[in-house]
Amino acid sequence: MISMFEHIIPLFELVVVSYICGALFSLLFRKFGSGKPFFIPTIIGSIFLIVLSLKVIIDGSSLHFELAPDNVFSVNHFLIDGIAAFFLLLIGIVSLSVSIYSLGYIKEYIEDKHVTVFGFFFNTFILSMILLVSSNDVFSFIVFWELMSLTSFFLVIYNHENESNLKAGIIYLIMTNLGTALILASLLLLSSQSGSLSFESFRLSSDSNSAYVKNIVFILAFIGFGTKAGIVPLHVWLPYAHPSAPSNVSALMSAIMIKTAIYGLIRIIYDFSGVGSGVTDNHEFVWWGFLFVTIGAISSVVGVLYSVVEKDIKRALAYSSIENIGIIFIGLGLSIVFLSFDLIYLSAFAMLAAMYHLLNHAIFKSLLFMGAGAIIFRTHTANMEKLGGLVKGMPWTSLFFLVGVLSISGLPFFNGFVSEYLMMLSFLSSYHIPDILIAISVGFASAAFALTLGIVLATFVKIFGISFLSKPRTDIIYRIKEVPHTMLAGMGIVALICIILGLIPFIGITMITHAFNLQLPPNQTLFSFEPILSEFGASNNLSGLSLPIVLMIFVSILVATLGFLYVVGGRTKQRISETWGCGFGYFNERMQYTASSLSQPILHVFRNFYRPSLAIQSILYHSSNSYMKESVKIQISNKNIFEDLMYGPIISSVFKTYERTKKFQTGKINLYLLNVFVIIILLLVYVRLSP
Amino acid sequence: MIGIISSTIRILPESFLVVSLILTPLLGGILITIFKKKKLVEIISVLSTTFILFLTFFLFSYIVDFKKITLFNEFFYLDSLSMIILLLISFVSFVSSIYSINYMGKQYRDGIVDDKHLVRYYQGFNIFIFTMLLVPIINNMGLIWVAIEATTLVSVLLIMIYVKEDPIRSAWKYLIIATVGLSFALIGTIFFYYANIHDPLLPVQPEEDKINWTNMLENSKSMDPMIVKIAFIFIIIGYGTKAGIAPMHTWLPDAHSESPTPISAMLSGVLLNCALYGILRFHLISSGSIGAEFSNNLLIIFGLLSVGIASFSVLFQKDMKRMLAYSSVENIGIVTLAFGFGGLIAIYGAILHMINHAIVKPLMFFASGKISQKYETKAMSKIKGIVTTMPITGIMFLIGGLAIVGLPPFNIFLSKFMILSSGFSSDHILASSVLIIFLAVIFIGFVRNLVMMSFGKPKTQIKNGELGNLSLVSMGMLVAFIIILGIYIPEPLDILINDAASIFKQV
Amino acid sequence: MIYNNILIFLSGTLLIATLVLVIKREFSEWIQAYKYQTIVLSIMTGVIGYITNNWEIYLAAIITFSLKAVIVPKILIKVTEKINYDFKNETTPYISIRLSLVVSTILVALSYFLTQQIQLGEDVIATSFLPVSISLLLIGLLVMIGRRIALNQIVGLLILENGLFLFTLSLTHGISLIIEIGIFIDILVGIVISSILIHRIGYTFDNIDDIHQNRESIEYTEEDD
Amino acid sequence: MMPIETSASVSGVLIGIIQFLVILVLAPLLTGIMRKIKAITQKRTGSSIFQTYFDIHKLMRKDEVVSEEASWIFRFSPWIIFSSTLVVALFIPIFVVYSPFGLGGDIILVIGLFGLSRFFLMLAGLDVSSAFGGIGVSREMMISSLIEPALFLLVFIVAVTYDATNIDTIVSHAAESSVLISASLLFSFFGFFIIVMAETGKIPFDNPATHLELTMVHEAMVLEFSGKSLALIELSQSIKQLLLISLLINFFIPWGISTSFSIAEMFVGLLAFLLKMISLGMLIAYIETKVAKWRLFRIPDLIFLSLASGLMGIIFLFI
Repeated sequence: MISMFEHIIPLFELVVVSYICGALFSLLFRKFGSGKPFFIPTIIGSIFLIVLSLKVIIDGSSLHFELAPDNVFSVNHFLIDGIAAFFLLLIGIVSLSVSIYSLGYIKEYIEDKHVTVFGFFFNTFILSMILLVSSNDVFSFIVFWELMSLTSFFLVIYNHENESNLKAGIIYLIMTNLGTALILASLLLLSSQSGSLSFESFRLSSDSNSAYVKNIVFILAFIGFGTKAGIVPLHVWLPYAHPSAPSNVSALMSAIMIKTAIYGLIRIIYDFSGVGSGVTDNHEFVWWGFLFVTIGAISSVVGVLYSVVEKDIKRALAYSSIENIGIIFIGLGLSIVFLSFDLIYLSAFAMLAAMYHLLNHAIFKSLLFMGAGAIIFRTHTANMEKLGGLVKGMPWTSLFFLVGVLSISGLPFFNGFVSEYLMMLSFLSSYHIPDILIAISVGFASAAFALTLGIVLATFVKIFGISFLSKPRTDIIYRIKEVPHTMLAGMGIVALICIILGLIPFIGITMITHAFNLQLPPNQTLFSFEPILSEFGASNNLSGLSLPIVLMIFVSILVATLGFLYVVGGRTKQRISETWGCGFGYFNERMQYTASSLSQPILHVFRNFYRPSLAIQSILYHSSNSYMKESVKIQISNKNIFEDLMYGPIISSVFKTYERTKKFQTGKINLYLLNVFVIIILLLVYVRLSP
Repeated sequence: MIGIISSTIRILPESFLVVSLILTPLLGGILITIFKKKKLVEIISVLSTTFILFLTFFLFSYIVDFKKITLFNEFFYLDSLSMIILLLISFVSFVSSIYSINYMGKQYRDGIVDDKHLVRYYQGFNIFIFTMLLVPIINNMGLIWVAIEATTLVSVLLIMIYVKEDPIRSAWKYLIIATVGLSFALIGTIFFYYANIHDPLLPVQPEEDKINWTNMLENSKSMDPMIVKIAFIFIIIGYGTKAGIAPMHTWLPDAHSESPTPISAMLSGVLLNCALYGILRFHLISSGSIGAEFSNNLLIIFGLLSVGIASFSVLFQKDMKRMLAYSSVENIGIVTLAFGFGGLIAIYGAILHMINHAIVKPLMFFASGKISQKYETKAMSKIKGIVTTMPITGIMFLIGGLAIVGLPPFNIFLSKFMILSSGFSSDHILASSVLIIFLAVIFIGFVRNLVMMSFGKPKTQIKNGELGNLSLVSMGMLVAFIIILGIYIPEPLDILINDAASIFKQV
Repeated sequence: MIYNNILIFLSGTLLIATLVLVIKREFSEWIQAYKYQTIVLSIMTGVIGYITNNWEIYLAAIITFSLKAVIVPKILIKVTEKINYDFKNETTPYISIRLSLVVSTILVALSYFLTQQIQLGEDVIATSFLPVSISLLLIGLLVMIGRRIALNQIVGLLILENGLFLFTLSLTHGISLIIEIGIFIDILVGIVISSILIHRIGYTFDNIDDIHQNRESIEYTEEDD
Repeated sequence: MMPIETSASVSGVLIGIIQFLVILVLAPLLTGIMRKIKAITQKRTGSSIFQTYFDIHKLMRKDEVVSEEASWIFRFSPWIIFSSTLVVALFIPIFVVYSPFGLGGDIILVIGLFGLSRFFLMLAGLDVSSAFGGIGVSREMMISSLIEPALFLLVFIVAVTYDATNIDTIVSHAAESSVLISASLLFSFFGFFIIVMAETGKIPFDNPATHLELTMVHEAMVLEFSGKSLALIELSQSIKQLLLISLLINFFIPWGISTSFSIAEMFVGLLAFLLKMISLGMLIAYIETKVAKWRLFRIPDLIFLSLASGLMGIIFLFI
């Protein structure tokens, strides 16, 4: 049906126009409709985008577009192939739900004078991501990459009167720009080899590049895109930027923006480097995959370790993004490692796992950030120590949040489980790797991966348990109301997708296989997933027992148990009573476990990593008796080993360089003249001595 | 549109245009000396710069069609390259003259300058324009040197308008170092002249037109390579001192930060380019004589050095105008580097970058001038929340800042990208990679300060509100150009830049 | 080649005059030495004029003499009349006088070395005066580098300017008049402006080292509002 | 990639259900037996081995007390915990290796379902906002997050050795193979044993028999449950224990298990299973009497031991 309209509706143009309308309406109609003009064009645009990308994925043909009149570079073609369409679909889904959510969420800011700016940058941010993914030459790629960074930067510092947000924004912008510099270098290096800025020429010349060039391109791109993706140790901006931004923006950034970096890496590795094309010796690139796996494993463990001790919900979610990006990196790395040993099906399988996890992360992380936004919307705090008991006031929000939590923890019947299952299968197949050292390292990486999963469960038990369950820790929560319907609808859409993708993974797998099949020329069989599709496919025997059936068994057991219990035990009554407080008469919220104390055992186990320091200040009733204390203040602070050990020395060495350059600027005119004197003598002597 | 105007103006002979172009600022200076009333003086200066701008546009349309103008027995020589410099001079002086009214008016009201100094300022302003206008249109390289030296002297006087310690100190440094530097430039010029007239077999025969650039270029093939090399070294050091190329740039941060803001804008936006123009002319001759490699390498080395030193100096800078001054060093370095890369795209990018910088830097200086008037300090640590206190200025300042660090969709991104891509594709991969690193460093330094100043919560004692509308008009024009040139290069300009770049290609 | 000896003799004289300039510490003594150097330079100009038989060079010699040996010293003496003793006398130069003499001789040798490769042909004037003029330039720069007080920067600048003049003349045997006049005017205006500046420095600054104050390292603190 | 048996029959389903019922019935018995053995080794008489059945039956008929702070999570979680444990029970072979349930019988799904029940147990512990819940949850968070990687590594070894992730395929391959086909299995067995001890709350990890704040983990989380909910939790705990032990048995010492549907073989299989289960139970009970409860923060050392043996196993796997 979709293809019927193919020639009638210029979908891509409509997408672009809708987002531009959104941006312009935001600037024009501030007073009108309390934020509706900001997001309604966005919603329409996202629907168009979803249709467009589905069309490309299903049809299996790439689409070319031309937008602006020719500029100096005369390259402004856009190309949407399978890979791009897959990422566009993600952008479409997330931006659809986030925009619907924002219709309600914007009420938080609608009184601000500069709320128009928010709408403007919100729309341009999404648009720049769309165009980034569809761009087909270095120039437009870099332009939209920079625009994406810039617009998201402005969204991060939207609450700019708060100094810490400003600092977060600056760190973000600086880190992302350093990354951009490397990306630019790597792409330009490629273009210097191919002689053109167009991606087509990269594809054509990919086989002829020497391995040396490819390695340099790869390492530049890896660091450059890795900065954006937030891999350890380049992640420093992420835990600052994501919490500073308004929650809908955090959702966008975490769910799709950091994925664009993965997109770039996939392009460079699979598209422009000729890996797997059969022409070059793939074995040379095994270290790429190895690097991916190593960095991915480190990122996932580090990310989740920081996440579990965090008190701020949004920071915890931000760290969890680092962890998930790590998992995706592991998957990509496994895919490259397999590929370099010519294990093509396994490589495709690992790629599938990585992409499925990417898809899932986009979905459930946007859900979780929106949920966190809903909490902030009502309570105006993201600090878990001040929350609790939200489940009573905000039943729907908490239900959706629970879905997100279950998904991200990788529990069965939710989408996180599927991708983690696929990841584990990829790990298990690592015994096919002929190189023992690499195989063992992959085994160790699998330990890191599993450790991550274990701690993720703990993290989200903590997040959900502390903020939604138990007794409210502040009074405001007793009077709390559910968030507006639009916000619930936004969350509901992605929550539904979480469940669908969790129960019927066939959908996601087919989509990914289609999307990534397209990218290859017909003579390659790199991504053909047929052998593993039967794993989840609906077949007529028990070996094809799929998740919906397991769920049905689950439910029927539940019902049967219910019946059995009442048959055996008979009807019993329920009595509502106070929680048992060890017999003390009054029970209050301060007697509960706090977020920090909940994660304290983990902190203790990994104390060499966190390096916590304890500061106890006690005020005594009387100085002579040190046992009678009026109040005790305990402060636990963790040292950030990356900021201390890595970024500290870098910054100080840069500062030293600055001090050195300052020596040129002593203020003494004599030394200034000495510069001139020395340089002229040097040059003259050079010319005199040179033949 | 331009076609219509040019056809109507074609009636005027180009000799008239050129002569009146030079005489206008002189006349303006004289009239200002006569009238001396604040209002009148301001109007005269704006009128004179407007008139200059018009004349430049007419000349522009000539050049686009006929590529070059030669007048009065080759005394004046205009080609596309000089047209670009001319365009920059007239445009920047036009916006500066508008901005000056508000800025100097505020200084006048605050009692920082008195009547005498105000008149002296406007006199100096016009004479400064006069001396700069001479540079690109004269053919005689000796006289170009005279004109550039004259710009130094006039600008020193303009910096000295404020009788305070810091301006005097920086004026002194500027004067001494620029004079020394330019002395070397003169030596280089004479060497080139000597190479032109020199024939080892015949006694030296001084011929007047042999110092003309056109003549030198014609005879460049027969020049003695050794002399040309030595000469070019003197030239690049001499004019490089004036152009703020490291390590001879040391006077620049002082001079540019202490002068009155409109003058800072002129110094950074145009004067540096004028000096660079001198280098480029000799670069052409040297390339014609001994091939481009020697001068290209020198340009690359000096360019990289400038960008490197400037980028690290910006990092922890505390004074707003000094930061901008270092950024000028950086940008001039980029332009120099790009000319050194050679190749059509690199030179196109270099010229575009020159233009872009001349648009963005004045905007930054204008905005910073207003900001420091508002906050009564140049210390960046004390400036917070400009977008709250002065929304329009703040946004313009932000746009300028983002443009200057090379973010799209603003103009400098385009030229930087061209330069980098041409650098990578022209076997200067190492230099381009180093450039990328330096650009990232300068980005860090610049953006950190920019954001901390623009946003945040301003101190309570600062009232919200803009200072003067005229200055906003001048800044608005610059912002418009920043955005337009970031997206699209108008065709006449494109032709002009292409012509100018092809001058380099022919040699 | 009778000229050859005269020219070499004259270059020697000029170099000696320059070295005398280098060792002077007091401003008034220095002005005298400068006068002598300029007179030698004017004579050399005259000789060049005689050799090349060019009236413009005679004119240049006259202008040089009147401008540099008469007007400039007058202006400088006038301007510095009221200036504090500390501002006029070099008591603690960065490069000591002895060292700068040694370096000056090295620079002379260096300039001969550097110009050796330039093929000057049969031109006697150029061959004998070009190295001298280059060494004058370098010595002038050296003086500027080595001296602490602002006034002595002008000393160096003037030496440098003389070298420049000699260089132009020896190499080109008289560049076109309009350029020369331009150069002269520039120099004159430059000297005037620097005198004004010196004058201002004289009453604005309390201490000679203030001129070297470094803006870069000035800290902006919260207190100095 | 993974060989999956495709034939299916009604009898397969039937056998699955029978094994499921066996588990359901045997689980409390195992708990009782282990308690009895422990009592005997401690020179006590101990309660009857059927005491667990009586307890559960009694709890089912009791009224419930629910905390006023509790939300629906608290009320629902016993059901979810119980159901997810039973779903696992449906897929785990006891005495017959024939239940090719595809994904259903996948070891990773089993781990996932255990995760699901643990997740809700922890949420329920936090929901009542008592400090005990917090204590239990925070300790459980620590222990479970470390058990997870260890378990995965051990499963990794088993799965790679027997070339499958489906439990039945693994077990049938194991049953066909000779004793200890790979050294890494030994490491895996050792590690798995530690995990089983930890997961079932045995000394030195936990002591469910006491309610002492210093040591308790599992009991602290379920402190607020009563009546039917408590019965479900207790029962699912027993079942989980049996499931883990049967996994241990069938992965590492599967010999004797029936590989066809003949009644005789199945009977032998059941007997062999009972024998192995009781001897393993005796071993565990013996360890419990010999070893003292470890300090909470020494427990990770033990789990790391299991993790390390898993890593060693992986190294041996590839060498």
